[in-house]
Formats: sequence, structure tokens, C-alpha cells
Amino acid sequence: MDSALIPEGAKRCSFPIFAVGIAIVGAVVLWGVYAMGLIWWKGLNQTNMNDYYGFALWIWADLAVIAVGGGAFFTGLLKYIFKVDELKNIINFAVIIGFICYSSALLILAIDIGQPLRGWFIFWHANVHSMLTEVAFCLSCYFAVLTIEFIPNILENRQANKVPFFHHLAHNMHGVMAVFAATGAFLSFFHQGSLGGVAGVMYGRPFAVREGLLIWPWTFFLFTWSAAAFGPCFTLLVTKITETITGKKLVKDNVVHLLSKISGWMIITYIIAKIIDTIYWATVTVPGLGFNISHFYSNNGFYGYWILVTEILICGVIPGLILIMKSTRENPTLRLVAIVLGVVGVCLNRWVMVLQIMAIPVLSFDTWALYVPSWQEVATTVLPVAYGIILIAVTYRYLPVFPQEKELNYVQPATETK
Amino acid sequence: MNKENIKAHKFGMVIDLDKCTGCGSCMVSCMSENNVPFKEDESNKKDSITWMRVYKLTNGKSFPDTEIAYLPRPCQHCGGKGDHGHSPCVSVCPATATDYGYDTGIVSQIYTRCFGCRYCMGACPYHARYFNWWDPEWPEGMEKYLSPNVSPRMRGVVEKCSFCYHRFQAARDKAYYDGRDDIEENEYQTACTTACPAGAIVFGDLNNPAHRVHEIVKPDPHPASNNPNVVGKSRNPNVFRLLERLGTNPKVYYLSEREWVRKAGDNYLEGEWDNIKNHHGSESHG
Amino acid sequence: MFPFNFEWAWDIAHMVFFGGFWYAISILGAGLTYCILKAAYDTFKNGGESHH
Amino acid sequence: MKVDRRSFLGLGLGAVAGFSVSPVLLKLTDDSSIWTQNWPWTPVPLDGEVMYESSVCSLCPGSCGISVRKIDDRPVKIEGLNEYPINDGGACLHGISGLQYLYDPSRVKTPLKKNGDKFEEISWEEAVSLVSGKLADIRNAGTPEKLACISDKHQGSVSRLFKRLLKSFGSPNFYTMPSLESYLELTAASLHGKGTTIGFDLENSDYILSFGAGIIEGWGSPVACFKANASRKERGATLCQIEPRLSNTAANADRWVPVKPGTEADLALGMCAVILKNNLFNAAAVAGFKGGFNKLTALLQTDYSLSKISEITGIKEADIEDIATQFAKAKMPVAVFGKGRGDSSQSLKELVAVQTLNCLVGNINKEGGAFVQPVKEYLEFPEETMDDIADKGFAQPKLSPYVHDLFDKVNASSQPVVEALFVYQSNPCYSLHDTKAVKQAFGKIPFVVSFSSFLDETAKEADIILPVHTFIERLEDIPSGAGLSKMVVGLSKPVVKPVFNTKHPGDIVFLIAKAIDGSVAQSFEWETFDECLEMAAGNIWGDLSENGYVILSEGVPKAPHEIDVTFLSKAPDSVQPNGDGDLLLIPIDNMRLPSAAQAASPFAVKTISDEELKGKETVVEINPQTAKGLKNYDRVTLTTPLGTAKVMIHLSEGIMPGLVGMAKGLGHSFDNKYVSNKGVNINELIGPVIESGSGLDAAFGIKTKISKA
Repeated sequence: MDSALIPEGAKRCSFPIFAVGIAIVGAVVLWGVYAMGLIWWKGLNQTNMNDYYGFALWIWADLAVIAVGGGAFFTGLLKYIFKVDELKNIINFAVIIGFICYSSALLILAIDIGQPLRGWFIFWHANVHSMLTEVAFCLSCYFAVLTIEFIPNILENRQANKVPFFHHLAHNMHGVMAVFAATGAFLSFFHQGSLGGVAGVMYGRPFAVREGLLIWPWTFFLFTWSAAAFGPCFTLLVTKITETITGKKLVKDNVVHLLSKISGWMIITYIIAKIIDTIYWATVTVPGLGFNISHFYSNNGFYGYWILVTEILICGVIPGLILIMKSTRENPTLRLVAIVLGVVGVCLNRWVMVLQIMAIPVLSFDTWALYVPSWQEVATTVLPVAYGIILIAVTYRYLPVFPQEKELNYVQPATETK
Repeated sequence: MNKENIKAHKFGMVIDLDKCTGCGSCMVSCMSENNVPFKEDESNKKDSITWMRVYKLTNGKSFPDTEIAYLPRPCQHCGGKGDHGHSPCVSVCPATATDYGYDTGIVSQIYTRCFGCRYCMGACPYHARYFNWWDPEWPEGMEKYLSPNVSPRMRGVVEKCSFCYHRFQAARDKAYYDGRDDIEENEYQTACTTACPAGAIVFGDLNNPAHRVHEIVKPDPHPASNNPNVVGKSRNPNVFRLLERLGTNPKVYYLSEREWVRKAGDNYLEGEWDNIKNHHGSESHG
Repeated sequence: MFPFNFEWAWDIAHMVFFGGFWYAISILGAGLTYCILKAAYDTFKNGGESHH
Repeated sequence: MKVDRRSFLGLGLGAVAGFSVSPVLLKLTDDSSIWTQNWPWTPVPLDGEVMYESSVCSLCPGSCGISVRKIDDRPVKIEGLNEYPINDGGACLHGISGLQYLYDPSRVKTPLKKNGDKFEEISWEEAVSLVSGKLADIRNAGTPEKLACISDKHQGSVSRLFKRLLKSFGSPNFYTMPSLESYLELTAASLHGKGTTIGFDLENSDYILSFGAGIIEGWGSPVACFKANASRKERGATLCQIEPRLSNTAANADRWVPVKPGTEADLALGMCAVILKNNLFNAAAVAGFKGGFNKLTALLQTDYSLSKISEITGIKEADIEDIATQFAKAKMPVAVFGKGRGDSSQSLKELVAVQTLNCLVGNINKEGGAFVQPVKEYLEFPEETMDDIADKGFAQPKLSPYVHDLFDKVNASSQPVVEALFVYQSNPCYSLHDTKAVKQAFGKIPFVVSFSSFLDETAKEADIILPVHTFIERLEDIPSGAGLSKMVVGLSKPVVKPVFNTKHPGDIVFLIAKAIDGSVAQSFEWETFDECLEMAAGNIWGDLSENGYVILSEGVPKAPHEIDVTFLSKAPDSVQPNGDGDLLLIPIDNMRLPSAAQAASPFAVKTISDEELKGKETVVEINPQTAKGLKNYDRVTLTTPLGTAKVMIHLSEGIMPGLVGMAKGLGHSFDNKYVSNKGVNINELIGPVIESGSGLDAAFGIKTKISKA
């Protein structure tokens, strides 16, 4: 019934099946929206946050989605600035994922603040010394960029494209996309970084504070780098999931291998920097403030060295190595493992840089503060995921997201073409 | 930003922890002075708004050698690294809703400007900042006792001790009215200071050698030899500041003759304390 | 955000920060405007035909 | 043109674009944020002219001078009054919270009459006629002595008026709740003769030996004690605290000596023995001892030997000897008694034993010592007019010496020994031991009239409630200085118009008396309480109304004193706790938690530690050794002979093993969600233990068991 909207020559499931799928996920969205309404109506007392946990689950989710959404700007950077042309076959999808991540991030921020109706003060009364101000500005600007990058793809919809103006608009936007991509990269560098800065500048919090370059603590650069490194992992992961669900091959292996390879080297370089940073912090910064790092990983019911090991070794070094070595990289299973570990790793890093900071006592007579999110927090955190699934489903169904789809699925659908 | 203005005040306090009895007068005086709300259950101290909170410290020894001390904790009104006014909270507030008064050294909070991002709370190691998770509510009629000097806060914003800034304004206005160009020491005293039955709190201008707080603290105007971030360290061996090594440079000092209490003021590595306790307070290796 | 907000100061921090910001904004604005105008132009040039 | 899908789409997009560039959005955004800055449900206090009025706080016996800041006619802040002889500027948290009592949700807003188990509002006329009618019946029945009255104290004009009402009515049954003052007078009566009382010169003493007196827990006149304690540093005075638990006082003291609960009396006598044995006593002072001093000496040497006392009290012999010696050798030593706040049950043996220490070292009426002098009476009332009924009834013996056994008597007898009971400024149904029994007694008394500002536990048991002004709504003379070296009377003034339809207790007494008519009415010929007070205060009224206070006595009393040790020489036994548990439950007095007539304010409750109250549950304090593997905030069931309570536990190294410490002042049950239904009232778990020889309720705790809930 909606065949008129489906890209020419593309095979899609029947509309009823599609509708049912959307309905199921839609229910989750409604749950999240209900929780969101509660929070806006009754206030943040609906959460389990408290004066020790001013930053909690949401801020973690926020940082996490932005980190994994980093695939968009990095892929864009490679495609449009460094002219890595193969990536044109995945850039659309990268942009869509980025769009989902960043729109979610903005939504979460709108829920998280105590006075949503005053949220715009962050722009209007901006304090340029605050990392959060930098985040807000760059985040929203970059979201605009993503929207701009997304528009041409939308206009390529079979019906929309019939409108000459839209057709030309899409065409022209492709033409100058490099300019947008460059701006996007610039903005991303700063907001990814300043998100890291948010933690790094908290010199009242020995676990978070880092020395740095000029006004930027090392976490600034580590966050940008990690987003660029693990973002593509997420893009590849979501592509893999989409391929599995649709039972179609959507992106050629050479593209996947290339992106994996780049991601791999980024991860390795990042994790080396991260290890150096950790060692310097643990042996110089923190002792100078009177702490042993053991203080941060003991005397509590949850946080132990395991989290440090998991983040850096298991979810950093290992995926990095897998992805830089041709043999392992081109083994689908190992690659998948690496990609998953990578995504987990970057999310874990953001968790540590938000929630563990809040948990650790700084005053010698204070105690660890652990917290469990309320269902409202969980629901509003699940919301973006559900919303993302729906948006991907819709865009995949109606837009020519994967340029190689037709070619790959023309002769013998859903088989590897080596 | 008249940082270098010599006439600038630097209000601060010193609290004698040997006199403090943990009676709670300062907490309540603060609450009623500043229209602090209360709710049905205040036993979860992690969401209980107490601008002035009295911590209970123990020396960790077992019966009968155990000891207790009480430590009142208002906002520390940090001067920030090098005492340049970039307090941990002020420097992070994205909307300029909290600001550093270079003429008073007081860290302000503008409730109508705050949009509740709570970054300042994360940045404050003293947990001196409190969020209004709920709408403030008073039993019927009780709102009649609210003071017009401090506006009640709406839900969704951060609040904290202001060193009773409205009392400073009142004193300053009076001085201006009387044609004096400055206020007297006793004209501006915080609600906790005046209430303390033990007289444990001394408040005044750390820049004014004639003020008692200055006499007791004897702040060192120069950066600490081993940590340029630390300014205003006390020259009194029994006086210390909380987490001084972080370089937050609080304007609230504490006084105690008990070594274990002074040690509890900061964090030390194995053996560090023994090396430095003799030449006083909390040295930093930063 | 604007020089008429009272937080505004003509110091280096503001110039750098908002310099960057307004620069980015204007690039995006300019880019978009160009695309739209060009698209409109093309549309009429080809007499509303989407193929060329 | 025909609107096809394409142009429709275009129009739609155009509309959206147009709207988003229009100023509408900006305006809306701006307005909405301004709205959040002026939410109608967030109060905006009215501004006005600032005024300060000085008065006196009567929330506790401390009776501090207060300064009330007002905006026009609205009081907005209570602060300590500078230069007031008791507190000179300082204030305690309860006084500062005073305004919260004014608007307390549990205020009684108008006279109430019990109807079934509910109260209904009635007019003052009806209320007074109901009361006077009932009283008239009692009188006509020729049994006026069956009218009883409980007040917080016997000093002060209002209490005097109640007493006067009873006498002219024909009843001797006027009772006061236990208080530090009452214990000071009992001790003085036993050692120094009736009508005298004791004050301690804490601010000048150089060695304070405190037998559990919570000098910074709210003992005596709290703020004055805080100041005296704080000045120790400068004065170089030593505080030695003898107490089973590391209270704030113990923590603040120079020396803390943990003692087995209930053995304080023996310790004091043991120290007396040491002082006598080592000739550390003041010979001149001891020469004047009466009442069998030699007998006492002999007794001390035999029954109170170091080894024995060390075993009983759990304190090393060396420590006992050392402390006794330090005490005796100090220039201005003083031994202080009255466990906790000093207002709950005490053993006379302990009080007298401690005071005997003072007598032995001869610091009675010396600077820095214990001041013994007659109770200063500053009020003069004309003789009551007594008719035959009055004379006959008043001649009857008092039903019982103390308030707690009054209720025992009521419960014991089948027909009412008390026909009508007045309760003023006290809350026996909450603050006496074994509250269940007390409530039962209230049930058996046919007619109970409560003169209370709040619908508290006792008011709830009353048949009629005559609501009185709170302390900042009324004029009253406030005698103060409990336990202090100076005696002061302050004048509490109405700083705010009565918020509800309440009256001054004095005026209510007049109304009732006048309604009873006859000789009773003749004893009350004043129009208003103000007029009455002015008359009664007589010669000091001028200064009192002028300065707001009058100092009745200050400095070392010149008055001669006698010392009579008869009570001790009769070798009284020490009291033993009831019950059979393996642990001992003891009450904890804490400055932040009032335990007597006045409940805590919302502000005060907010300051209570989460080591005492968590959510709605009491947290008890026990030593880790006693805890046997229990963790902080584990739930346990406390069982005593009187009942059980579910509580949480807090492990503390500051309490002697074998003890369970429970905060006093929790577990209120009236209508104020910020204060009530939080934790358990320890008085429901502890029953009275009557001390032989004194008849006092001397229960210092009760045996208890704990089991994991």
C-alpha cells in the first residue's frame, strides 16, 4: 500500500508486518514519553537523583549517545575532507545514526534540567568559561549540521524527489556538503572535547580532575579522540544489526573493512593516550592531592579495579588490536566482537566519568554514595533507543540509505558477495 | 572585576571545633533566616536542604577511646585556584547563575537565573549546594513567618549559603545612609554566627587585620611555597581549611587543638601527616 | 550571546568563543541560503523538469 | 489553482517556516521563563517596616531572652537577646524555631469538647460553663480535694494561680512534672533543709565533675551552660564527664569516664570514701555536718571500699582515686548531678551522694562551687478566701507525693479518687514512664481539662481543651536559671496578636473561678491577668516591665546553710532496673530533640541525625561488640517487660557494650506530619522504678532483648 514511497527496485517487508513492528517499539516510546511527562509535570523528584548525584543516569546516556554518535562527524570528515570515497556507501547511515544520537542527547538534556523552560538561558546568559556552555552551543549547532546532512537523503525519497525544487536542493546540498562536513567536524571536535572537559575541569573532584593544555584538560582531547575512534564501531554495529534484521547485505565488505581499520587505529592510538593519562593521573595528579587511587576503587559495594580493567584492557586494547590486524579484522565474528567491545568500552568510560565521580567521597569524613535510578529515569533513557529504532526502520524503508543495496541484493539476495 | 581593589572585603569565618557542641543552633538559625523549606521526611541527608550542615566526625578508635567532634559546614565561598575568584562552582555554571563577588569574596546564587543543570553541585567537593527537588511548601499560615530579605526558591533550582548577603547589603546601606564609607565588624554578622550559643563561630573580613577572624586565622597572603594554587593558608598551627590541597581556597577556616580533627580536614598519603603536622595544618604536594 | 547581554564583556574569552560560534553559524547560513537559491534558480531554468 | 499534494506540501512547509521566523516563538519562550520565575504557588513574603521586640522564651526552663524581628506585625525571626543575664545573645535551635510553634498544624484553634472519640468545637462561654459546672458539682458533693492539677512547675504566676484556684476550691492536689528544678529542691531539702535550692557556679568552677549531667545536651538552662562550657578553654577549667555513653558532653569533656548505668550513686559515695580516707575533705565544712556523719563515715569505709566500687561501677580503682583526688584538690571544684537534661527520673541517693561530694570539699556557697540558698519568691498574692468546704478539703492529705504515683493510685482504686484533673503546660501521657498506664489513668478520671496550645498526646485524652496562647502571644513572668548560679525572672511579652481563638491561661483561671462563684470567685478579684501580675509582682514590677528582667540573686550567696546527711546515713539501696533481658535500654537526651512538654519543631526535626531517626523508624545505638554481626540500619525488635518496638540499629563505639541507647523525644502521635509518627516514644518501653526511701521514680533504663526482625 505504501509501495509508492519505497525506493525503486528495493525489496521491503509488507506494510502490515512493518506496522506491527513499529507498533511494538512505539509502545516503548509511549512508556518513555509518559515518564518524560511525569518528570516535566512533577519535577525531578521523580528521579532517584539527590544532592550527591546531581549528575546521574541521564548525563551518562547523554555522553554515551554523543560518543557513539561521533561516527557521523568522523565518517563525514573522512569522506568529504580526506576524500575517502568508499565511505559514501555508509555516510548516509552514519548521518542518520548521528542524527538520532544527537536529537536524543538534546531531548535528554531538556528532561534533565530542573527548569526546562529556562533552558535557553544557557545560550542567552552564556558563561563562556563553562565547558557546559561550549557543549550546549556546539551540540546544537552540530545538530543543525546533521539535519542539513540528513535533508538531501530525505529529499531523495521517490515522491519528494519528483518535486523539481527538492530534487535540485538535494543535488546542490550534496554539492557543498564538504563545507557543512568541515563545519560539523570543527563543532564536533569542540563539543566532544568539552564534554570531556566537563569532568576534567572539576578540580574539586580528584577522580575527575586532569591537568591539560591551556584551558583544556586532557579529558577534552581524550573524549574527542575516543568519540572518533568508537563512533565508527557503533555505525558498523548498527549496520550489522540492520543487515541481520533485514536479512540483506547492505554495505560491501571493503567499505566495512576500511572503516573498521580506521576505527582500529584510532582506538589503539586513543587507548595508548588513555593509558598514559591514567598512569600520570594515578601517580602524579592524585597523590599530589593526598589520595591513593585505591581510594577510588575500594570500600564500596560496586566500584572496583574491575571497572578500570574492563574499560581500558578488555574494551579498549583488545578491540583495537582485533581491528588493526587484517586477519582478525576481516573475520566477521571477531570483528563483531571487537565492535561490540568497543561500543561497550566507550559507554563504560562515559559512565566512569559521570557516575563514579559522584559516588566517591572527597571529604575525609564523607562516605561513598551509590544510587539506583528510578523507573522514570530508566524509561526516559530507553526512550531514545526505541525512537532510534523507529527512525531507522522508517528511513531504511522509504529512503535510499544504502547506495549499494540494489547491487548487493539484485542477483542473489542476503548472501556474502566476495 | 576590580580584583586588585585594595578596599575590597574578603569575608570569611573561623569555627572553633573544640567549642562546637553540635547543638544545631547554626543550622536552624540559617534555615529561619533564609526561608529554607522543610518536608515530611528529612532523614535522608542527601536530599535535605541544609545550607549549614553539621557533620559528625569520629576518630575511628574503639570504645572507650573513641572521640567525637562536630564540624559545621556552610558554603566555603571558595576563591578558587590562586584565589582568583574561579571557584569550582562559579567557573562551571553555564548560565552565570552563580557569581564571585570580587568586592566581598562571596559566592552568590541567582535563583531566577539558575535553570537547574546541577553542574555546580557536581563540581563542589563540600556538598554545600542543594537542589530544590520539590516545590517548597509551608503548612497553612506558616508562610507568614517568611522573611522578605531572602526570596523563597522555586522547584528546580540550586541554592546554598550566601553568608547572609542580605545582612551585608543592609549594613552597607546603613553605612551609606550614615555617610560612612565602610561598615563596622559587628554590623555584618551571619545568622549562624550570632546564633551560636557557644560562640564557636567568628565572622569578619579576612582582609582587615583589625577583625577577630583575621587575628585568629592570620592568613598568609602569598601562595603556598609548594602549591601555587593555595593562597591564604593560615599561619596559626591549629587552624586548617577543608580540602585545602585541592586549591579551592575556602574562606571558612576551622580551629582545633585536637590533632585527629585537624587531620580529618584533608586527605593525606601514608605518613604524610606525620611529616607536616608539626609545621602545621595541611601542606600540599600539588 | 549578544553584546547587549549584560554578561557580555569584550574580553578575549568572549571574542574567541562567540567568534567561533558566529563564524560557524554564518557558514551554515550562507551554505543553506546558497543551496536554496541555487535550487530555485535551477528549478526555473529547467522549467520545472527534475531531469537535466 | 488546484491544491494538489505538491503545492499543499509547499504551503505547509511555508507556513512552518513563516511561523518559526515570526517573533511569536521568541515571545512565548521569554514569557514562559518569566512565568517560572514567578510561580504563583511559590510564596513571596511581603516587605514592610522592620522592628525588633525583646521578650523571654519559655519553651524550656532555660528561659532565655529573645529578640523577635518583625516586618510590620509579622514576626519573621527569633534570635537571642544581647546582654540578657542568662544567654547574652546566644539562642538554642528550639527558641529560634519558635515561630513554627505559632503556626503549628497541631495548634488547638478554639475550645474543644470530646464527643465520643472525636472533638467538637465549642464557644469559650460553653467551655467555661462546662468546666465550672462540673467543678461546682464536685464541690457540692463535699469532695473538693478530688480536683487535681498538673503543671510544669510550681513557680511563676500562672502556676501560682492554678495552685490558688485549687486551694480556694479546697484541694491540696497540685502536682508538678519532674524537672531539674524539682530535683534540685528535693536534694536541697534532704541535705540543706526545706525551701532551699541548689545552683552550680559552672562559669567559674575550675573542675567540673559531672555525673551524667548533659551540660551541652540541654541540662538546666541550655544556652547558659553552652557558654559556661565554651569558656572552659580560656579559663583552663576541666570537665570530667561520668557517663556510660559518649554523649556530646562526654565528647567535649577533657575526660570521659564510662560508668555502668545506675551505679553513679555508688561511685559518688566511693569518691566520698576516698576523700575521707585520704584526708582530702574540708575539715571546717565537715565539722558542721549533722544527721549522723560518723555513721555515714563508717558506712562509707565498710561498704564503699575502692575495690568494691571499682567492681560495681566498672571503673579502675586508680581512676576513681585519681578523679576523687583531682576533684578534692581543685581550687574551685563542683560536682554536678541530674542525668541527661536532669528532667527525667532520678535517684535521690545519687543526687544527694553527688551533692555530698560538694559538701565534703567545702565548696558550698564558695565561688565556682554549689550555691545553696532559699528559693527566691518574688510574687505576693493576698490570702485566699476559704469557706468551710475549702478548709475541709484543703486539710485533706495530698493523694500522693509525686505525679507518677498519683496515676498509680488512680489506676489502683475502683472508684474515682480524682473526679476532675487540670493539665497545664505538661504532657504526662507522653513524657512519663509507662505511658500506657498513664493513659489508662486518664481514662479512669471522669473529667479532664487540658490547658494546651497543641493537640498533644495528653490533650487528646482530655474531655475539654481550653487552648492557651503560645509563649510569644502572651504576657508572663518567667522565673529562670535552672541549675545556674544566678536566679533571674524575665518578662515574656505578646509580640504577635493571638493567631487563633485562644486565651491567656491566667485569664481562663479567672473565668472559671468567677463562674464557680462564692468564696472561690472572691479569691480572684482581678479583671485581667496583666492587672493580677502587676499586683503580684509588686515591688519588682517596675524593673521587670522596664528592663524585661530582674536578677533575684547573683554571685555567692551570703545565706548560711546546714548540711544534714541523715538520708545517706540510713544506707539507702541503689535502684535496680526492671526486666530480665541481657541488654539494658537507656534513654539518650540530645539537644536537638526536646523530650518534655514541647515537641520538636519541623526545623529541629530536620537537624536530627540519621543515626537516631531514619524515615519513620527510630535508630538505636549499640556497640559493635553487642551487635553480634548486625550491620548499620539492620532492623531489630526490642522487647522490654512493657512491650516491643521495631527499630533500626546504628553501630557506635561511643556506647558501652551491653547497652542499647535510644533517643528521647521521638514517637509523637499528634497531627503534624513534619514531627509526628516518627520513631518510638521510649517512655512506652520503660516503666517506673520506685526508689525506696524517696518514693521517686528512679528508673534509669530497663532490661531488654533484641532479636533480628
